[in-house]
Amino acid sequence: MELDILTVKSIIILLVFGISLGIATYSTWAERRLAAYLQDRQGPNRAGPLGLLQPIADAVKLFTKEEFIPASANKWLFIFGPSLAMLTALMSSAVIPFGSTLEIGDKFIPVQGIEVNIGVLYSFGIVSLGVYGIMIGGWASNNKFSLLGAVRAASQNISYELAMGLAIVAVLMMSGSLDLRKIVEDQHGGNWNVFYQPLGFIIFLTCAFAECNRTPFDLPESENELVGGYHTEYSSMKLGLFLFSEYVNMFVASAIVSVLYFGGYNYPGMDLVADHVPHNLATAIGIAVMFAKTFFFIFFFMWIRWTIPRFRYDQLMSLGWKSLIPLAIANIIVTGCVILLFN
Amino acid sequence: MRLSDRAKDVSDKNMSFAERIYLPAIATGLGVTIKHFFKKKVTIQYPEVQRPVSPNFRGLHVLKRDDEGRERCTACGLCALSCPAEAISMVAEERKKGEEHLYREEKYAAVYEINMLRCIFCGFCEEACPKQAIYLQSDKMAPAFYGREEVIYGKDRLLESKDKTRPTDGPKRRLTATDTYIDPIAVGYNRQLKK
Amino acid sequence: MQDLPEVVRLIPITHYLLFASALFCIGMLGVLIRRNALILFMCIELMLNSVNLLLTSFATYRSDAAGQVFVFFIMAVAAAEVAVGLAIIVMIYRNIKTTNVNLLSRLKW
Amino acid sequence: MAEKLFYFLTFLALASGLMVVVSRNPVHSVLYLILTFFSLSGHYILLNAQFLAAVNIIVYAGAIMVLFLFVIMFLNMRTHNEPMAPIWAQLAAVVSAGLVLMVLVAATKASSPALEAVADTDSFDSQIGLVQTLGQTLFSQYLIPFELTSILFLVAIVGAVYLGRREPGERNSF
Repeated sequence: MELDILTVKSIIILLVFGISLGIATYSTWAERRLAAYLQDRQGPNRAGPLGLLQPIADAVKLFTKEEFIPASANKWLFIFGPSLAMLTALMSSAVIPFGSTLEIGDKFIPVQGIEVNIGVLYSFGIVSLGVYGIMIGGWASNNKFSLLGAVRAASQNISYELAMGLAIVAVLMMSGSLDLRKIVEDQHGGNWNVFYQPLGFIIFLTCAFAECNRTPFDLPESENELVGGYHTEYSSMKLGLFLFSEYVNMFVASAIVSVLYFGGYNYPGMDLVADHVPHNLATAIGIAVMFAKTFFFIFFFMWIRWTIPRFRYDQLMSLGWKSLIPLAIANIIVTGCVILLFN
Repeated sequence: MRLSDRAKDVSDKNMSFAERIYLPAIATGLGVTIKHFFKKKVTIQYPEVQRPVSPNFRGLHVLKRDDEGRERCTACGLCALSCPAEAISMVAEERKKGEEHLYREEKYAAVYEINMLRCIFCGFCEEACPKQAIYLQSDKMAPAFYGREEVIYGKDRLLESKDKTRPTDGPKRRLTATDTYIDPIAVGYNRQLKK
Repeated sequence: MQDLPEVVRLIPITHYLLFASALFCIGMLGVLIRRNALILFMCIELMLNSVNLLLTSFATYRSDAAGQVFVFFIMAVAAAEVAVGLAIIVMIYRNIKTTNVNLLSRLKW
Repeated sequence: MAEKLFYFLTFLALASGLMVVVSRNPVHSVLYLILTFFSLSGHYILLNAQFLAAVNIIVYAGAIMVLFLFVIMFLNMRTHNEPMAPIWAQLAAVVSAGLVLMVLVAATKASSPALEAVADTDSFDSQIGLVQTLGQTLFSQYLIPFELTSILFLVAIVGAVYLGRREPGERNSF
């Protein structure tokens, strides 16, 4: 029995990795199609039906391009940077609870890569490491544009991490736990955190955009001022890893937003469903709901990208430090007062 | 006077609270973009769907034959001379006995080449031709190339086939270094000298 | 007794003491031989961390949360210290274009 | 298992700690220091102190070392011309560090019987490293120090901003 659980666990972990990679792959396709649609165009539709083979064609192209390392670059760090970016992006998906429990034999196995009781801290810590890939890659390129991109990424991530952490604190105060699964279970049915924490949700979402280096906060790679930012000197699959890690990050951020604020695998009427269908089927419906929410937020990320222009750097900093952090602190205080009043 | 009613007066008044928190503006922007998401796309799927072209559109060249299936071209070189891009070159040859069913005139073009990378599809060759031998089709465009050797169209690809359908059965001979052909530059130069 | 963490049963606390002392001495060595103010700063962090590890291990072995709380405080103080320290180093660099501590002993520029 | 992990993490921490000291490139030093912090976090997890492990990663690896890297990039310290201490001073440093290590090891050995005695096993609580327990201790017994820390942070922020500000008339001189 012990072995069985181990097998199921490793299958779940592999599945989580595979799914995050697959979703990231198809996010590139979805992003291009969506961008085209928002601009009255068609987007890539030649490779396979609806252009669905486009990501594979892109990958083949990136793999077969020339590997190039600039002569004055720091060779090992130049390779290490994109690998680290990809590694940290993938690691953070491990603690996300994608669903309730699966009944196998007489055991209930939670649908989650690793169960830790400090899941929020874990994902937060991994996210804060994500900037190293960009910084090291940008610095090792030995190019002033790359360096500027790297420095921008570092200061942007540190600034927005603060507001992000403070926004999460209000959620933690409500659930009283750092365990992502417990946070999800507290939002049973339609009792989602977003109804109690609308301000915290907006702050968190804004910071998630900044942490993923997505427009309107894509200053580290702003192509019309810094050429390509931190990945100016990169080519072939090393560039691919950088671009890919952005999409993995986007998937993880969307999943965490839906877990923290939109109830994860909870949906209104889930008790009714649970009464009438077998346990595993109910779990599967929950997983589907979770993915629907995640996909919506991925869509939202792209929608925002093709709507809002990029911030200027001083605007970015003043938004982070002068608006989001004070707002997040006020949010914490109000949440604390309300909790004190009603308990 | 206002040219359109879309102009807005510029003002430097302070932003209201709603404007300063940006969120309503962002929501409006999202609304605009999502409206475009559902709009009809204007893209034309080119190889499958083609835009209609004008009947006097100047596309790919063709060397015409007359009603009896004889080549009309007499290799006078006027097309090459009139070509501003100097894309046409040819080698003339005399018609032998027994070839009357092949060539209409006593002189014909043994080699006729158009460099499609140089050609600007101006149609001057068509205008210059006294025999109505070269013609720019309105329904066919010069295709894209994969290699430079495909760029030069010889008689094998230019000449109309006997039953007026392509591909042609024209000669496959191409220009060689030993050929003496009408050099448009030299001709023009001579003409200037004569003046 | 079965409540004991595996590490407490298997590894004597002296191992942690020796490990922490070694780490501390490495940090000290760095402070002594390097001349770059930033590297010195990093070596000091190394020494701080060896002390953190020691406090944590004692807290676990003695089952006393106070030790871990102290580590938490040390981390907070270290963060504050780094913020100010790096600002000072950047200021020094602006003024004398080097972070070599030998040149700082003049105390003027 | 725990034993093997302990020795592996110890080796990793000591080796990367040594690399911090000996690498000539400051960026390499920073990266080795991050590796050291990771192995220390591994030790914290072994010691059942998950909260400290996470905070160690977030605070040290995620914030402090990013600041170090940031400053190194800003000061453009890629040149390898950092002067080392003279060779006799290096020798003296190694000798004195070795002596300190010797003293510490000797003191540990001398007091090891007293140290080995684990606190009374009956009241042993393996849950002290968890967030709940630490939070209880932090917000009851150590509430005033905790609040003082926030004042310390405020002072540090003000100090850093004051130090980093540009003086009137000064041009950006990086």
